[in-house]
Amino acid sequence: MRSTRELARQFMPLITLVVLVVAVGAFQPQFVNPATLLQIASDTATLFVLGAGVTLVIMLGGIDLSIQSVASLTSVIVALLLGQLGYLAFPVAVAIGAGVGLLSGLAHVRLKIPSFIASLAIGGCAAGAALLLSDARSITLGETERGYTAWITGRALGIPNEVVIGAIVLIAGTVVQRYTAFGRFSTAIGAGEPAAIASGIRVGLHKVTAFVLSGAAAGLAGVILAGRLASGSPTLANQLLLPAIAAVIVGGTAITGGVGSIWRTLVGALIITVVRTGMTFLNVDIFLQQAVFGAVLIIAVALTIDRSKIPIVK
Amino acid sequence: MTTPALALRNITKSFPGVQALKDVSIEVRPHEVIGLIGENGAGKSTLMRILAGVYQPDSGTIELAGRPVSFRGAAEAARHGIGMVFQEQSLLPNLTVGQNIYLGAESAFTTGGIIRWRDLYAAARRQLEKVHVDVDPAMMTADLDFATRQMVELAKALTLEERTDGQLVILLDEPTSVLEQKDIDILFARVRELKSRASFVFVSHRLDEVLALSDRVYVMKDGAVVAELPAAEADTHRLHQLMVGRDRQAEYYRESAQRPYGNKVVLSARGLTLAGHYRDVDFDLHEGEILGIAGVIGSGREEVCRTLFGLAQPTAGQILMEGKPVRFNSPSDAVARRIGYIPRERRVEGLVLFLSVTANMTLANLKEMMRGGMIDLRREARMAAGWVERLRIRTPSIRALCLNLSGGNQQKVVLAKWMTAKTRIVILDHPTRGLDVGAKEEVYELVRAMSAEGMSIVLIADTLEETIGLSHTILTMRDGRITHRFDASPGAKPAQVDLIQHMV
Amino acid sequence: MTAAADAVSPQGSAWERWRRRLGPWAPVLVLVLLSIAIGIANDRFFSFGNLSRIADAASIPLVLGLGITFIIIMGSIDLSIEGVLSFGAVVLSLLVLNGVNDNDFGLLGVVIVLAIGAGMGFVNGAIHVGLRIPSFMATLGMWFVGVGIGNAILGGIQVRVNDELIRALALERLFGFKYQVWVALLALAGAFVIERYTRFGRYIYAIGGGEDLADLSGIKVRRIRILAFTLAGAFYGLGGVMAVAQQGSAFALIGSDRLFTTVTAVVVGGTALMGGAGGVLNTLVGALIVVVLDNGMVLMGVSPYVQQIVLGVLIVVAVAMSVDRIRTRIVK
Amino acid sequence: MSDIAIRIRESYLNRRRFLGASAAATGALALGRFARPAHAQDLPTVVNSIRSLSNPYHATWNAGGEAFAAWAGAEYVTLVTEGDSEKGVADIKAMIARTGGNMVLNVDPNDSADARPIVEACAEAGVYCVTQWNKPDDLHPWDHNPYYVSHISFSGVPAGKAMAEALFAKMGGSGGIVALGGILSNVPAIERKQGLDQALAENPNVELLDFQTANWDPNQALEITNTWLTRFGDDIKGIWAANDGMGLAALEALRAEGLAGKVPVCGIDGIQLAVEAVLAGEFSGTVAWDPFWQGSIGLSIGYHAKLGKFDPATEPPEHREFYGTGIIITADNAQEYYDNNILSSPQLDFEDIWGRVSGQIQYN
Repeated sequence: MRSTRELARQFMPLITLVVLVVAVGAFQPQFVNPATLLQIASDTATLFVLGAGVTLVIMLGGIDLSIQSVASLTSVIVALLLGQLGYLAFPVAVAIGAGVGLLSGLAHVRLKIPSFIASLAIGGCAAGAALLLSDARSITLGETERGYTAWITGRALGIPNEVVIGAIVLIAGTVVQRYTAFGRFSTAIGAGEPAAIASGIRVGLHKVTAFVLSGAAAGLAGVILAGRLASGSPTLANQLLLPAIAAVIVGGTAITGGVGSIWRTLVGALIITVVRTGMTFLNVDIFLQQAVFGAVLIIAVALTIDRSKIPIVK
Repeated sequence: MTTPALALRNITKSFPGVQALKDVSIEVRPHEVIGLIGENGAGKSTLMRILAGVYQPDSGTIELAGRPVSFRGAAEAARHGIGMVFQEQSLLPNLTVGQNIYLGAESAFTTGGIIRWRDLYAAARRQLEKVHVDVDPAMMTADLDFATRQMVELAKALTLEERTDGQLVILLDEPTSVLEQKDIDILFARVRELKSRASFVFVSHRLDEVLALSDRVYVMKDGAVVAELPAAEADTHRLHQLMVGRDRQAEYYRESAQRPYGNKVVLSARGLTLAGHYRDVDFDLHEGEILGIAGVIGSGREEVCRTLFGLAQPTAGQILMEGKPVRFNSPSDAVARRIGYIPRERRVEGLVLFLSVTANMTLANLKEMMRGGMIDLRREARMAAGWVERLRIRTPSIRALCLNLSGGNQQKVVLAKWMTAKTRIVILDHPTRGLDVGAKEEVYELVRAMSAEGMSIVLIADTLEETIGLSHTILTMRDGRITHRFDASPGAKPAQVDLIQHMV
Repeated sequence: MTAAADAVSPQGSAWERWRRRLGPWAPVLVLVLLSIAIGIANDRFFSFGNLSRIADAASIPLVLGLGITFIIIMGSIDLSIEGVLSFGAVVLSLLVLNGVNDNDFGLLGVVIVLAIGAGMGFVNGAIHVGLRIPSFMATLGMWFVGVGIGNAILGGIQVRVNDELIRALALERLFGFKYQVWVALLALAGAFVIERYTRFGRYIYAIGGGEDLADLSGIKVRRIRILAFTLAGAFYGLGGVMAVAQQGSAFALIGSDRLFTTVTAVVVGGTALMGGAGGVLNTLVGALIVVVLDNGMVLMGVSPYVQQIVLGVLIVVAVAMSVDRIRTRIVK
Repeated sequence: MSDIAIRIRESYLNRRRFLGASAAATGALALGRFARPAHAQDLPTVVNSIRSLSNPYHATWNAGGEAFAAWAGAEYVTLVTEGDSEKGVADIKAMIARTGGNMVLNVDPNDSADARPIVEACAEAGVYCVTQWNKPDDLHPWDHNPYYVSHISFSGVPAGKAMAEALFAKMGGSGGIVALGGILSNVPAIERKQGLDQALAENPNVELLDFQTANWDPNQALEITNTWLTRFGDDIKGIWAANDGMGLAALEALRAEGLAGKVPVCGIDGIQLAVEAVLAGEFSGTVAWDPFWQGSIGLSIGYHAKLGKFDPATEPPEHREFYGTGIIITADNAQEYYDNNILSSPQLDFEDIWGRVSGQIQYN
């Protein structure tokens, strides 16, 4: 039924990723050895988890700009609570992330504020809260506290645990998207909100759910960051917002909603890490790296985006 | 014979996999109204798009006043005096009426890059006078009703008069589908008046209207013109036969399949009022009943339906289901009570076009497909395949996007959606709008089948004829109030005039 | 209009009509209320000196906002503000009298920077339209590219600008307001004329209201889109000139944190991100709201930790008050 | 554009031994430089990891690194975090993978917490590394002998205090001041603020009218200063800024009110424009860390350990965790510093690795 062209379109992000890896590897063979690739995979974990959450919101046609503040906030919370609560600190942090997502979602749905602004504003609140809680300092995890983070930083059968966590998020996200009513309805809402309303779908509920999940994912990303960097800080996740959104779009998910998936975001996140790391490997002039990164992003999106399913490109 | 204002000679056009037009020749003479009819897929819209410059023919020529021309876009066709009147959606709601009328043609009012709005609005007012519409051109289009928007469309097409030297040809693409009879009459009167200024090509699914307005009629079938005849020599029966290739069924509305409805009241309205729209609406809807509501725009019938589906909240009165008052704050509340809605904006509200046939069918009742909190994709696919077969939905696969389906098949998917949801009450809001005769008949058949299965239906139809033909009971509304209740049992159907006197 | 769209139908009740008429004035109301509240808390707020400073502080967000307003009206977004501004500022600093080289292009330098801004905007538009990439992504790329090249040129140094003409923007006054305020007002007037009185201005609303319909009316949608991005780029270039004037020097990060402030200003002003509604006057009000908020918090001595939280909450409140909910039912 | 770029670069080159950046300046395709064979295979690649090249401070740091690499004849690589801790750590790991561990790292971690994963990755791969400025208090070089060679910092407390005192002196010892802080989670920002607080405690005649954080961002600093001018008006007798960038922005806000030179400002970092402002009498002072030294000697310490010139494990603690020497610049010595360190390149002896040790780092 499916033509080769459609298949190619479907797997374009993956093809782009492979081509990039091979291209870098051709000049720097060390790049393609398993240790390096595993390293890249584990370095992608945080970005992917953040991106996975925001994918759910973007699928609905919204956007969540609060994720980096949420991740910073939860890293602070983990750092503060780990000593007292032990492992319980992790679910608490994720739950607080979800709570911030809930606020963004409610501001967006209840007050009818565009998600761009609602999440930006609530993200500002989260950032402020992180500053207050941490007294604006980074909080280092002590020896005992670091013991609790082994599930993030350790290895299982030679595979970094971050990769395992990423895989679990991928599977969970894919299941949510493919096999749950929420996943189906968010696609429907993103692709045709009026029809979704007229089919009796509780659009507001699903939008809020998406923000809650995105907040929880950002919370988890903050936890992973706290583990990897052995600290919590109100600025820990700064600069991760744009790469995370870029990962979603580079993966081929439409910013207008309705088309996309979690695995695409994984591929997008990997593309971003490969491009960044690849530039280091290829010794691209440091002054130009940012410019090259921007240009490569544009090219990657041009290749990966599935235009047949997007009526008007805005 | 005079030189035709517009002539298409031996036009062919194909798209990948389809030959849309085969050797089509059509002439539009000056001051003439041409009717163009055909089922969906017969090639009418392709032909219209070629005329409007949106498509270019593969072969054949277009002649304007005897000179061959080719259009590379809508703007170029417009410069040659070909204007198009679409359904109401082609006006931009966020612009003013005047801005819409001269959209894309502001250069006449531009000095040094600056638009002289005063002049433009004055000119727009003159255009509106041509169609006898008395609205302020500075009004927001969103604030106009559909009938007025349609007239504005016509006024917009007429601006070409001032921009071209030659004959004006105006394409009317189903302009009546959103209009009430009263407004259709006005539109037709204007068109007749304007024949002195322009020629018209009129596309419609309503054969009686085509006959009423046109001088000559072209009938298309399968991408070719199968007949050309003066309107005076044709009747709807004949046209239908030419179009479909067979006789119109005597029983167009399947009246013999109309069974008496049950005694059980499934839904009632008591003193239902929505301030500014309707008040004191009372009725009972019985099991298996088809309840038609007739009324002109502003009668409040649309809002009643919207209220029943939770899209608007009444300011007073009650909706009762099984004797208990219910309140619908949103469509989801209504759906939870097994009420379904088939909207007039099928492509916007009925379907998610960029979603597959399967996903659309289960949109209103995904719960049914869940097993252990997960969607049972195989079960869902089986169910979808079942509906595709039962409703004879023509689709390449159940995974195909609804975007690629024809209007009739899309409507069947919408119907399947509500049948999957085991809906007890369906609100049909112009269910056959934009459908061709064949598709309409299929829809009528489905409506009968739903009724026979005990589903209750509230119907707002495109035409009075349709309302009368389908309904068990007809309510007429005027100025927000129910004015009369007609029984419409087979053989004892009220006449159109009976209804109209209670509507206006 | 779809059925869900006119949940309140065109006719509507008297109350709805009243609300609709009031709707466009909601941002102004927010601004007035906010000013009164701050004015009560601190009597210096309404001093001429402070009003003049608010005008100063609003001038760059306003000029940037004017540019992006055109884009947002089309329903697109432009994230390249910081990239274009930084690059423009860097180039300007090297063209006019400066502390690093011997150039002295003066006003010509400004013209060149505006042209560069327009050029970068053109590239944004061309990539967006030509490759059919969402504007979000095309301009995100340009953001990185602009800042990156600015960085590459300067290599991290900060260039002092000695050109008196440029510096006068931030140092000289006319009727009590700095030149840059007047420049911003001129830009506003220009943008207003473009929006209200030119075909281009009409067409961006048409595109925002319904791109396919605009296309059917013979509007060259692609060309208009590219033109809009080009124009926006020129405004960002002007923003770059003003930023250099203010800072007296250029550095690669001169654009930082300006994007989100600008978009917030535009939205708070009542221009819908969905496109088709709003305008440059809204952006003026929005820019003032955002600046007054910042100004008020420092005037009242709100703790820096708490400022972000207060700002977030107030923005939510301000937008909630100014969003015209009657016309916008689907909010993304 | 490329012409301009070359000109600016050349004018800069005259003062600093900038190397190798011309490829970027000429706009040559960046990829043209990849896969450059290490001309001395056995020599370790020397790597500087810093926040960004968009500020003068780190750009000079980078110049120092280039100068050292040229001296040693080793391949030189710069990594930037762009404020993203994850990117910083990931890039370092990628470099370790690329060089197979044959490298020396001199890093200014984006956040103090980043130091731990960086050091652990280095120790695991046998990379000799030096950290500067930021690290957790409970992480020490001797925890990872011999690879974690040293940690260098500059105490922000005396610098912040000295600047405050220079400011107060210029104000005449009394009056109100306002203060601009850096990103509050940064150690330098906190320490410099502590220094200010100490100076205030010792000078009861000076009143801190308000403290705001401008996150090291000149744009924010400018707007905040403008609003202060409304709020406090003539009560502001001086402005203390936690770095030069913010201080220069505050100075521009003053200039717009005709107050430049009348209300003194101070900064920290010793960038060129700030030193010039000191010369012009508009700044009361700044502190130079000599990032050129940081960028070169930091590498040199690791490099010499790598070559086995000394054994880190046997070095005394004051060589493992030490404060470097900051140069306090006021009107008295500004001209001298300007002539020696800005108009001409500082001549450094790259083998004198302990020459500027000014005591072991103290934790409180």
